[in-house]
Amino acid sequence: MPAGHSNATPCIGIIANPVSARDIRRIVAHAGNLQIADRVNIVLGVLTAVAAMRVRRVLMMPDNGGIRAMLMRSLKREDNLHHACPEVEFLDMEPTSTVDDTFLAARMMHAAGVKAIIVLGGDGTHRAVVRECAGTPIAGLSTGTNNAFPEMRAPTVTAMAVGLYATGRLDAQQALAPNKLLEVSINEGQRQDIALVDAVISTDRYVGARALWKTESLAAIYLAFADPQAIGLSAIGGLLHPLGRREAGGLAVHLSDDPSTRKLVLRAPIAPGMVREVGVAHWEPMPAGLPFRVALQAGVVALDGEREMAFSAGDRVRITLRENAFRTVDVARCMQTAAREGLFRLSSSTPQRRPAPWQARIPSP
Amino acid sequence: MDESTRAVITPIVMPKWGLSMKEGTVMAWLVEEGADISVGAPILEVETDKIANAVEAPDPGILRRKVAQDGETLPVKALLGVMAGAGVSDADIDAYVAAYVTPVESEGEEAEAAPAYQFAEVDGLRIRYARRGTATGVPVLFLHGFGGDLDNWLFNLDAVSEQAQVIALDLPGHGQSTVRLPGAGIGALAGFVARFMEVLGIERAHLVGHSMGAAIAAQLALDDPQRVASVALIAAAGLGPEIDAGYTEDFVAASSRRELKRVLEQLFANPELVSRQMVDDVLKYKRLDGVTELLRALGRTLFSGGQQAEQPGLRLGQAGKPVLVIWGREDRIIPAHHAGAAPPGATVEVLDGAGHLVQMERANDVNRLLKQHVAQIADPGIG
Amino acid sequence: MAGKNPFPLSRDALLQCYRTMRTIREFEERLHIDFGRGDIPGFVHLYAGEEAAATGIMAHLGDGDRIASTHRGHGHCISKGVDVVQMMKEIYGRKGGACNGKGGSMHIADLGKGMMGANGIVGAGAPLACGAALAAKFRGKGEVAVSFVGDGASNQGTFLESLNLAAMWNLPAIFVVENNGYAETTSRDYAVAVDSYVDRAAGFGLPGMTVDGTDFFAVHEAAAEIIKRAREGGGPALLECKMVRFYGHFEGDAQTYRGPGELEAIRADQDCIKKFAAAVTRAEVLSAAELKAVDDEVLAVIEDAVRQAKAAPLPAAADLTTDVYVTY
Amino acid sequence: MARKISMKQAINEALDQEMTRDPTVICMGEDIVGGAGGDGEMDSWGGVLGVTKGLYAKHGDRLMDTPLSESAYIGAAVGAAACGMRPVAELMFIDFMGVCFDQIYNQAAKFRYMFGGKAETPVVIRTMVGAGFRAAAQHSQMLTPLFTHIPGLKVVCPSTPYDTKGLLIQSIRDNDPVIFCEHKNLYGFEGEVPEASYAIPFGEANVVREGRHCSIVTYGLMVHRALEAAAALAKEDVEVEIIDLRTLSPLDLDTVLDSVTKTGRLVCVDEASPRCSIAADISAQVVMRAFGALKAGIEMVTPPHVPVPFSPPLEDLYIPSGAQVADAVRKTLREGKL
Repeated sequence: MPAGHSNATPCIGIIANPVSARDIRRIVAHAGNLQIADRVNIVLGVLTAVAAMRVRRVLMMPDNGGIRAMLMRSLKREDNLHHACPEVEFLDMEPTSTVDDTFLAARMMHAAGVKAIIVLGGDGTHRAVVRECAGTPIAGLSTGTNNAFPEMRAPTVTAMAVGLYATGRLDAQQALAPNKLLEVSINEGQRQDIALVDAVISTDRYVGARALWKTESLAAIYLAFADPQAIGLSAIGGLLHPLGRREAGGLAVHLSDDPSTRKLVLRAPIAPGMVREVGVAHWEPMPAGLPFRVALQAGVVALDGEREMAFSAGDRVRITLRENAFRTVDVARCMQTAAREGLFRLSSSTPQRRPAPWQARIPSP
Repeated sequence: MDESTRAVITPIVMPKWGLSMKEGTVMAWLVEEGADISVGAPILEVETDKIANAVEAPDPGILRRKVAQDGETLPVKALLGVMAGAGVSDADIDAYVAAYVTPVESEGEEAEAAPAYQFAEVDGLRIRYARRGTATGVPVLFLHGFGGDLDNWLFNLDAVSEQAQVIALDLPGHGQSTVRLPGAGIGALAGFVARFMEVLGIERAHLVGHSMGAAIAAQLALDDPQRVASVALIAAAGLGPEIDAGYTEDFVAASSRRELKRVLEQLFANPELVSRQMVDDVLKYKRLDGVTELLRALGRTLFSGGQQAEQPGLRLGQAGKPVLVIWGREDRIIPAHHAGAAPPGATVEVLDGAGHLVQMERANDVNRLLKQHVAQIADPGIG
Repeated sequence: MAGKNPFPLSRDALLQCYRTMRTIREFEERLHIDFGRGDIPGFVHLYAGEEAAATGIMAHLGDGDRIASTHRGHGHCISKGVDVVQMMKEIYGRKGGACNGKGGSMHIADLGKGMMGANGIVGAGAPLACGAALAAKFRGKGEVAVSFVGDGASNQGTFLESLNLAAMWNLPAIFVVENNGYAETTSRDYAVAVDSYVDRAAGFGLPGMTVDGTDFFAVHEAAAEIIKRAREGGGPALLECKMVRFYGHFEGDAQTYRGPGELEAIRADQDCIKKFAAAVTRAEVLSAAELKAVDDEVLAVIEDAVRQAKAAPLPAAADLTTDVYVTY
Repeated sequence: MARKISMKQAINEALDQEMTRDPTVICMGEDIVGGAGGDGEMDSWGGVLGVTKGLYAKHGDRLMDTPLSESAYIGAAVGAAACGMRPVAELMFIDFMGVCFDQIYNQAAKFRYMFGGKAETPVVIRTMVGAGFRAAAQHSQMLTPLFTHIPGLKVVCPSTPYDTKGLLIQSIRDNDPVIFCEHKNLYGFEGEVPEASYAIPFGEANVVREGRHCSIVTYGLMVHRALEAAAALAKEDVEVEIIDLRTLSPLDLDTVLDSVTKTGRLVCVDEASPRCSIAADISAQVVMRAFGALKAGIEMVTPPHVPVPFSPPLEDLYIPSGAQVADAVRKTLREGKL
């Protein structure tokens, strides 16, 4: 954990997943590719914005996917150009290029007491952060394949909102919003995990390339919320029975290809550029705290679009909706409040000094 | 009046042997200045890129002056020497030599001259042939041998065309004709020649065949007598069993200039006559797609194991045609003693110092014999 | 048991893939030892640690599908079906080796098996694979060509030009970037301006994806889709396999450039064979005993290969000048 | 005799006949179709000098325009050759080998040997060579020695339309990689060429002219310079023998040695730079194998050891002339023992 830091110098974390939007849906569908250079640009934009909000220190997750390497080169240039930038410190960890990197980074950032974590990724990345960050508020930037959870918004604006909260100019009441999630437990907590948007039961029964796109293998979908504008498996719920992320309860949708048991066939965008028909047997609300038993004997639970937990005959799989499970920075509300309170106005008598450039300290490899 | 006193000066010029000949090299004078020379006597050796041959005296007279030196290469019609009667003064000779200008072959002349070669479509095959001479009467049709082409008659066509119209063709699969056979065997080739004559509108012809071509001629005379006025067989196949299979097989197999030169040398009594150009020309033909396979097949059918499969010449008597048989005594491909099997009444000439390609090696003699042969036949076809 | 099998491969197929991975591992581990002993001349670049990539991809290829390999080619050879005895003989420079001792470790090829050769020139295989794909396109039998390159090779013009050519001609070509983190000894962080191979493909309009190259099942499923797409005329694509290299760039490389504990960590946590074994035993598709039996069998095979290689005759002087031309 | 066509037509005819004969023959190169993908005529160029004009109409997609990306498409041709095709790749100018040489000398040339005789790579790389086109230093070189130096490659450089057709057909049918060098200043040169297909075997030099005083060994455009020299020398009663090597690898040394043994004098004429050139190689071979036959020192006629200049007067000086060749012959006659 980085030394010499205190609350006097507000610090935020950035977890940028280099391999989000890199999965097999590029091959089987028409999912786009957000280039590393663009991700680094987003991070640079975020750094500039939080610097403007007086955030002096940023902890970053190191990666072997190209973001760290390119960002370090870019920060040297920023420094040469005397652009305002916070001190960027990479967490002292050896990247494994797996989701474990995100888990570990989230834990370390929590331990380091960052005020908030800005996450670059899709639903899967956000899930991984939330699972390990022990309640540290997060702000999402959608750079994934499915981005039902992170809202589409200019990263600079998100970063400014985070900056306002991190530097204490907005308090938790004003800045943060509670969120729902789904808790997945196999054999009474023997194996446990969460999903922020959807927990999908597939007959696939193995993890493989993780992403889920074969509708014929879908058995059931459990949703924390269901946005009709979303892409991904949550769209099935969103187009069947919309449910807002701030509304109470969740939604369970049971699927079936069997004409005798299915009630209707729904057309939904289950991946970018992939609109499929799925047979729906029935659906029901999920009251908070009430465990739902998964009927399927053996298969895999996909969390926020990625196959994660394989289970077989004898395993007892339960899914429970939790409310007020974690907090996100409510960017829209932050910016409105800050604007109303004139937080962005500078008095003409005291012109703002350009902050001195900070050296980006680079851990020697 | 005495020839020698007549003030006639006869130039000896570089001959034109075949249309492609542009120049020749004087190899050696065969007579000395002052020698008295009779008509047709060889005067000097000239080599072209195709072959060496002797220049013969066009008129009788005394060789008064050697103008060209040994080893000199000169254009066609260049002055090589001067013949004249004794009465002509050296001054006149000097003046004549000084005044002599080699006539250049103008483009015009070439254009006027009949095209060197023509092509005819016969039974779906494109056949190259040459036609020379304007004489009326029964024409002479030349049939080359195995692996040969109409250029085998290079030194004969022009000469014989003074006597009668001459036609020479590239047999199917030979020369520049389509690389396909009308069928295996002499009979099929003879039948094809008959069709060729039909297409060209030749009712009757004197057939002159060399080697395999001779067998074809004999076969045609037997199969289709009314098409044939007479038959001349040169180093003929079909008059006996033996043939040097080594030659036919090596000829087919040879792929490099080296190999082929050695093979072609067997065709001559004097192997030095095989020039680079001759070898290259044959190579160019042999390299055409399909030729090697075709010749191998034809060779196997006709001459496998050193045996001639067909000997139509032995039955030629039945055809009752005038027959001329010419052979080179040193023929290494088909032994000259086969000449003995010529049908009764045939004229038989075995020439010394000549091999299988006798019509090249002893062109002048062969031409003379052919002209006599054709001339002496009172052809019922006319008048 | 079949009903229990959650994987998209039969028990036998799984067992075969395990056998292949173990054969590669054992082959390389053995070379590591024998090279240390000085038994082996020249360079050897070991594939140990990367087995899942070659095996997961090659599982979808037949002899009619061609691959162009790299200097680190042993794994590709074995998984493409090249005989290990011939390979071992070749590496020992013996007659009867895959290349009669004329190629060595860096040039093992078996065109009959669709193995177009390991390659000593980094990045040179990509254009060759384009050619193989072009030939496949003309043959029209749905064959594909796979080009393997390392993260280092992805900086070569040949690789980038090949991406363009393959995209332009819509060739059934698949580019596999085996990203083991090091271009020889230089970290990709240093050597690659934008350390994403998917991005390079995107620059030419090719779809690309990244998988955990240490996860056999991830590679296998990804390769299935990419190869199927190419066979059906969907054109070229890029597959980046994030993987780990258990040994140095070549044998004799002290690997001082690695971080402390790096090797121990990857051997402990990112051993693709351990992961595979754990998955298939946990699912109770294959038993530990069955796997052990394969291990023993493989040990014997490699032992025998080494024995045969050492016993094989060295090339004769006359062999020096043969095999330069078909005809000359 | 046979009809006369230009060397350019001979190449076109050879490609056409081989593509018709063998469906595995494909052609690729920059602009060999010309206009591919544009709105204009599909076959608008047929190669930068129109050599492949008209082939697209007959053979369609077996004639492929490539991006300006030599490494990729030359490599692709090599790869396709190793997989059962007979590709003819056009490297527009031999000078461009610099950007794709690896695929030629490390891949194509070595497959057979590296793979223990188990590979065949029947690829043909057609490429323009030679100076005299005012194309300057990077489009005018005669780099034949560089390729001849590489074991595994065959190198062809014809001087007549007849040889061009026969040698190109042989190159396509040959099972080894062939570098087929076309002298851009001979494209318009006409000669008699049979319409039928034919192949001229490699490794057989052509005795263009027989002579007894001095042997001139050369290839490509220089054959014609040698002929100029021969004509001039004939007027001086000097008969030179001219040997056109036709293929530089394999090399027909026997024909060279036979000739030198006959004439006792040798002039090697090469359009390539003098150092480590074909001329230098032939000279060395003759000294090693026929020293006794030499009546005089060997002469070499080559350009100076400089890049090809642009300015016409300079380029004209650069290219060996008939006069230089004749002088070299006279020198061997002057200096030699008779």
